[in-house]
Amino acid sequence: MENHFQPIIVGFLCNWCSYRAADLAGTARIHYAPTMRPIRVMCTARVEPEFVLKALREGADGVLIAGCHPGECHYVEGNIKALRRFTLLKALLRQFGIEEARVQLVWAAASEGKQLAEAVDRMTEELRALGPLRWRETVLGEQPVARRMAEAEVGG
Amino acid sequence: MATSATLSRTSAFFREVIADTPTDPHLEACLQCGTCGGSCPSGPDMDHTPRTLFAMIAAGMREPVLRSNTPWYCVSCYACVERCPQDIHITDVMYTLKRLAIKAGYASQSSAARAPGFSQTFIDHVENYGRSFELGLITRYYLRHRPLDALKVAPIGMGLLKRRRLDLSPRPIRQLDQLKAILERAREIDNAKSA
Amino acid sequence: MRYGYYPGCSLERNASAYHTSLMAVAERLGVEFAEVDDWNCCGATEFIAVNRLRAYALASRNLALAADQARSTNGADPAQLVAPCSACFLNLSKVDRYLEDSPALAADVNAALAAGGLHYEAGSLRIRHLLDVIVNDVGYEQIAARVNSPLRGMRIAPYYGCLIVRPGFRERFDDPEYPTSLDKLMRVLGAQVVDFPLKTHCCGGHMTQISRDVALELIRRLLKNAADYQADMIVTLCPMCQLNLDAFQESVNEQFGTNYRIPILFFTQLMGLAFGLSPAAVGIGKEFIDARPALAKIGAAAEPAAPAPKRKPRRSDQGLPLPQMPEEEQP
Amino acid sequence: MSPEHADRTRGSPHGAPGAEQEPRVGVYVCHCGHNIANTVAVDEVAEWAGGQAHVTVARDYKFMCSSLGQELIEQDIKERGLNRVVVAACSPHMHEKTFRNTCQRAGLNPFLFEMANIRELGSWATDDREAATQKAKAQVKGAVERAVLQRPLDPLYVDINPNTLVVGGGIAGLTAALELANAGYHVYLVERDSSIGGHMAKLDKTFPTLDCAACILTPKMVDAENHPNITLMTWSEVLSVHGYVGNFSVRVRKRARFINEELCTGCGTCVEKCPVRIIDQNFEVGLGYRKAVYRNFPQAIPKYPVIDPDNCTFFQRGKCRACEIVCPTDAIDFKQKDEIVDLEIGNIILATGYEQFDARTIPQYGYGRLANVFTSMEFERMVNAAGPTAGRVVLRDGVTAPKRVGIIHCVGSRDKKYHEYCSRACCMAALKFAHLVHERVPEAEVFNFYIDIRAAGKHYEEFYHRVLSEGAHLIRGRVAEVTDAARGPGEEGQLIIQVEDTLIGKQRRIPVDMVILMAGMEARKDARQVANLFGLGCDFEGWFTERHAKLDPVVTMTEGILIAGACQGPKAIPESVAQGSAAAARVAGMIGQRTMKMEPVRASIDADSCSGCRICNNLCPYHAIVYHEDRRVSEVLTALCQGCGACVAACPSAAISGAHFTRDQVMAQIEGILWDARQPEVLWLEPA
Amino acid sequence: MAKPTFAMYWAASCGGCEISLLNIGEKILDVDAAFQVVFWPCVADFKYSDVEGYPDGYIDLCLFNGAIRNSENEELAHLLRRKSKTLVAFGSCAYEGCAPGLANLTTNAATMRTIYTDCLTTDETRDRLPQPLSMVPEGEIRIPVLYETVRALDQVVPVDYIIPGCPPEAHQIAAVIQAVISGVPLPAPGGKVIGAGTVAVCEECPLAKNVKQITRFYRPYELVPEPGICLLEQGLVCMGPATRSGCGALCPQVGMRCEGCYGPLDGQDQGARMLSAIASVVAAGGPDQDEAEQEHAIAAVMDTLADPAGTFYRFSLAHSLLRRVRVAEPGT
Repeated sequence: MENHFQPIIVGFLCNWCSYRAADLAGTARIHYAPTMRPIRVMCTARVEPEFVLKALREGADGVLIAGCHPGECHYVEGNIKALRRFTLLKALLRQFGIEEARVQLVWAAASEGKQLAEAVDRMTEELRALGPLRWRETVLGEQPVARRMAEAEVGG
Repeated sequence: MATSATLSRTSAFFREVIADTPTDPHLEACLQCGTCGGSCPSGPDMDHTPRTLFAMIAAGMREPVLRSNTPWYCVSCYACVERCPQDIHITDVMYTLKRLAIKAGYASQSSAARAPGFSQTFIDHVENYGRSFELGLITRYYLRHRPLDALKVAPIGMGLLKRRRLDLSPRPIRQLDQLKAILERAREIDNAKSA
Repeated sequence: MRYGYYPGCSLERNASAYHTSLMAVAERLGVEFAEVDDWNCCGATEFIAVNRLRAYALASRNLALAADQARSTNGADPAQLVAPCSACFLNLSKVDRYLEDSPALAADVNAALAAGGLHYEAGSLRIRHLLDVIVNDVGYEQIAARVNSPLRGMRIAPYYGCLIVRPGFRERFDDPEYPTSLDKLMRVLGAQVVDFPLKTHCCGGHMTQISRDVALELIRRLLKNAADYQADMIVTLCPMCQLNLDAFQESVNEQFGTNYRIPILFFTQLMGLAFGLSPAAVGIGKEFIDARPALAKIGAAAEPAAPAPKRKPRRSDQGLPLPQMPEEEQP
Repeated sequence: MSPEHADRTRGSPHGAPGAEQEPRVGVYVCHCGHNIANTVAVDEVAEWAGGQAHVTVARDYKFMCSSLGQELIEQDIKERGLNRVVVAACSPHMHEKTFRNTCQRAGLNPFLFEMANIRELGSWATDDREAATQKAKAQVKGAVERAVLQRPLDPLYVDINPNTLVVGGGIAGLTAALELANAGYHVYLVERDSSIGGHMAKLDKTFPTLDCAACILTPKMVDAENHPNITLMTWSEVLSVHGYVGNFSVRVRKRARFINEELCTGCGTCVEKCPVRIIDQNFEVGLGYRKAVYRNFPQAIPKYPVIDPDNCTFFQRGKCRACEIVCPTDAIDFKQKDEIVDLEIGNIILATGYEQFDARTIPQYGYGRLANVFTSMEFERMVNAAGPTAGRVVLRDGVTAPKRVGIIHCVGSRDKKYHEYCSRACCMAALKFAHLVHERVPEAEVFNFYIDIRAAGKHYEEFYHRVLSEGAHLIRGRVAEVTDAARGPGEEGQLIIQVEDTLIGKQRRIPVDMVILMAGMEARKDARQVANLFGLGCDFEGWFTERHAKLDPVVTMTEGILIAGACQGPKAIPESVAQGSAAAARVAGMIGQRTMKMEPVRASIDADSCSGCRICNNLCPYHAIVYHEDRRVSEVLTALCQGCGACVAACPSAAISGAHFTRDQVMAQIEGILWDARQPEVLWLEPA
Repeated sequence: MAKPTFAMYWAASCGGCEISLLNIGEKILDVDAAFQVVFWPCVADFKYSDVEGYPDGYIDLCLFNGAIRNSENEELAHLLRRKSKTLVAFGSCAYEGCAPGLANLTTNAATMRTIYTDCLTTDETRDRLPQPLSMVPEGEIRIPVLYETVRALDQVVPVDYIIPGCPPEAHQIAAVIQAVISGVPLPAPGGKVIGAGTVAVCEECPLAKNVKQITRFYRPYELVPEPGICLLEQGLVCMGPATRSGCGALCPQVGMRCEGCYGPLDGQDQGARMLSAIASVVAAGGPDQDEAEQEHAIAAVMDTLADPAGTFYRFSLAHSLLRRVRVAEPGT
């Protein structure tokens, strides 16, 4: 895969720490890969595993979930609940053949704009190395026999 | 952490030191608190304390730093590293400065001029035999670098010999060729890098 | 228990007493030390000062050999490699750690090792200092059980030197500023241990060769302090410390007009004696400062308690309480 | 046949805005001067947005947040009949409120507004114009798709109980309690120790004015005790906190003092006659002694002593009763039990303070090994006229006055191995110590060893100059070690401070006979448990997290829980007092409103869909979820809910919905932001 | 007036659905009385060509059970869609893939290897993989093409109604049939679930439920559950909370965890919802631990849950968000 493959990451950012970290990164003009498309949630605990699966299926190459550090959650331990779900989700994704680097959970405090930017950069690099996911096309893309035969005839 | 962005703001010499140190020594974090200089067993004998040297590196004072005897007086006791409030890998920086001083040709002119000779003699023996050969090391080092001091050290050498604590001949390792090949390859890799 | 064993150049010759006593003690304790075949010098503190990559390659050859040999003998995982010399211990564990921290360095080192048909995966060995293995794996209880000639009457200054707990490239087994494992070991052997304030200070290292004045002053401080504390001997765990304090003691006396006669022994030698081995079996006699007068005190009537140092306050009604330490332990 | 036909994962019966209203979305893309326009092709984004589904109008504008920009939106809402608004501009933390108000003014429910952050998360984070524009489009598309599914929400109002709980009776807590009490509100002041006063009560003088600490503190303590609006609860601890802003239920344990407060006159005869004498590790920090029945200090408030059952001979061995015999009013009550008190509270101010760094952690400074090494708090007690030495500065032998004193700064502070932060107050305290040594032992020499002197405060620098002029030696260098190992004749019998004098660039060894370690401040060991108890956050060091470090320092992320003083970070007395007052003012303001508006971002459970599986029951940190055994369904108490969504994500049958962050809204946003990456579904619906 | 026409077809499934229809008891006689059976290969001999001969929309009610696993299933799905007025996905296989859908956890090549090559009872000396084309004296025989991805019926053709269950419960089938016969208007067609509840199985489950604190998971053979208490609380991965009711919670009542055969509630991904729910009530990684310890403690509990994909998606994999696993082998 070419190196200039620009992956698309869906980023679920918690309102209190990581979204603010992303704000801070911008305010501090820290440049990082423009690959992360943010979705603000109140807490990482709001992120349903279905959101992650949905994003992967809809064409994202990776999903980043970013929340407050353990012990710093605005909702006491929403981030640990997220971690519990994420841990099990990872095991599931492994069975689905989805590489670990494609779905990541990171902690970034409101002051850690730099760390968040670095996480996006790092993940972008990792996804570049893995190449596109394109779930619908590459995984669900099998054609029915009837259509395959029809195309084969047209093609020669 | 010295990122590429932070580094770009430092002196060229600072960057040279960082680049030649195996892991990030966190040198930019120095608070100039002096814990290193205070903790150093040979601190009183150094012409600059390590702290001073770090300020000089930051200021880009390449020649005075590489001419300093400080790195050569470092006994590698790691007391400063242990106590540094900023986790600076001071001992590793001292090794780097020694290497740069040798490369720059200043080493032999420092007030600790004996040290590089001792290191080189030691290395020669290890490269030739695979292990240190103390009798050879001491005799060659003193005869070549410090003929006048040879007398002072002679009684100790004799004492060691008498107590059968010195070998009269080196004990080379079995696969000396293998070791030499490895070291030669390392030299090539290093040269290719600095080229 | 079986460990890979990296003696290092010193133990071959100038610190042969360390090696001899270690092997004698190991036999009593049922610990097996399998010497790494065809090991080479670790580079001491000299090699790295001249050529970085060659220094790492030099040390790494030992790691590669040790790891291979451990594999072929089906050892523990990760295989344990024991170094009795503090400098060797530090060099080997430092290289292992840096190779793990810096994949670029590891790649270069392995490219060099490949020239000798070797390869080393960082972290595949657990590098231990001998003292760590003795006190933590064998354990004080085991040792106490073997003591049959306790070192009663001996006042010992336990001397750790620099590199054993500093700077802790892998896990630490003792406090870097105020270690106590050797103190405790000596108490287990029945000796009286002085609270040696310079226990982790430097013996001068290679400065004896580079700047004699610097080195002799460093050695003098240690000897003076041990003498101030009325220590009968200094116990060490590093060949360099032993050599400097022992062989240069006479030079110190000359230089400073002092008259120290403090024997410097390896801790394994004292373990051997406490286990009832003969002085010759543990290499006594190789030291410059004859240890026999001091050793003659073993078993002698307990000396009257040394007068408390003047600066320690007398306890009186007026006295203020001393701060409590967490685990104050006395034998 | 819609491509979504086979994809039931997005649909939700409650999702669509309903047939009553076709979505009409207005999209507004802000230039923010050059801030956005320089990197994002703003006009292109707006034009593209205009062609997207549901979008009625799309515009770009120089400054959307300006009054002209806002008017533009209002006008479109009224004239074009918009029922959803999307603004692509800066962070919602910056202007979400602004534009919600804009919508409201134009008669649109503010929750039908959505913001796309294309500045902080877009133009400022890259200079790749093409990528930034593409990302902006995706964010706009996500916002539009989400806005379409948004539903009008009404704000919630809760009543505020006027009673306030203040936890911690140090200077910060005392100040807060008195301010509120003086404003006419009732305060419960809970203190763990047997007396209020905190660390300040241990001090002798305070810098830089050298006021006597007791002279300024004790009147406040007396005020607090006598104030009709303050209920003082010492020797007490908060056990549990339930509820939400304005309506907390707090349970407090009052530990048994074994003294009947009704009868005790505070005469102190029991203390005098108690035969047990132990080292006082608490108030005297190990430098002095106390009895088994004791008061921290003679002016302690309340005046009643406590009996320490761990050391009392009667409790340990069943005999003695000396205190009972001598008490003139029969106030000793060995049978007293702990008491549980339930309080109804509107707001809580935490002022739980700090702990001193344990100097034993740094062995090379010798504390605990070398007798004449003292900690700064030990020295405070020593110079205190009411302390163990009655204010005499002496060595550990209790008689000898030191001739040379070394004061080591930054012990445990400014060090990555211990605490990276500066403890802020120790520089000035160290200078105060230098002054006090000079005052008490005029012939003594004092050496201060510092990295930097931090004297930023009113009259602090002047005090520094004063101490210099008194002849204190200031040596710039962080001390390497303190040792009793003499190297030569000049050092015998002394403590030697080894340091690099960095102004000379030389190593020095300075013999002294007393060393004072300026141990820094650290968060209390149980700070994390306390934070969990009250539902607020701690940073890594254990300091409580404020809502905003600069603009909201005494308010936490949890509504109704405030913090003051050193529990938030190292502080000296003036800052602690200021924070105590500030917290009180915030609480008073809240009480004055009587009710409070709350964001309607709350969870709710559809009772018809709830199967009563009880998965969600223990997920709520605010105990907002209750289970109705009779109906076998769970319910979210809206007022308690803080809107995190943990239960929403956990509900296995999706019976819980999180307002403004509903499942279908987020799913729609995911589809929207991936609009350019979505590949067509391979449909088998028709044979080829 | 002619009786309404009835068809039932059996695609990739076990046949249990056919039996479940017969299991409605004497009501089967009502079916026979009310309908004219025009296609039901399991019961009577009809040829595909018979169906092709019917005019479009000829069949009034077609119960289609089984997933779409091969080209024959696919063709029949299209054919029956064309010929049926009302097409019902009958049973879990047609609805969401069910057990055949678990083939989506692997590849056909691996499946074939397991069945024909690695199987201990197979004659290893001969390669007995099925051949797409065989020549026999009567001519050539083609077998249907096996698809890599098993599909639910509604992923191939539009479906009017769904009757979930593996198999659907007799009383539910009976109720639907009864409704059709008696002319009670059905909800507007469009993939609606009929003949089942709208709440999760727990609603019907009589076991006592409490707050949940799971410290490890058990597979059914590892634990004899405490009677009368919610199985999930005991560490068994009971899918009840994420599964549509209608079955009467038969399994949990006899100590067997619900495996989820009625599929998810409306619009949900059953596996992901259950995963989220169950992970949420794992009691590990408390606030007193540091980050690494928390991660470790949580991972240790999750490790006790064997085969999450197979557990959570036992019935609904083919109809889930991701539908199948991704395999590294190219061309599969």
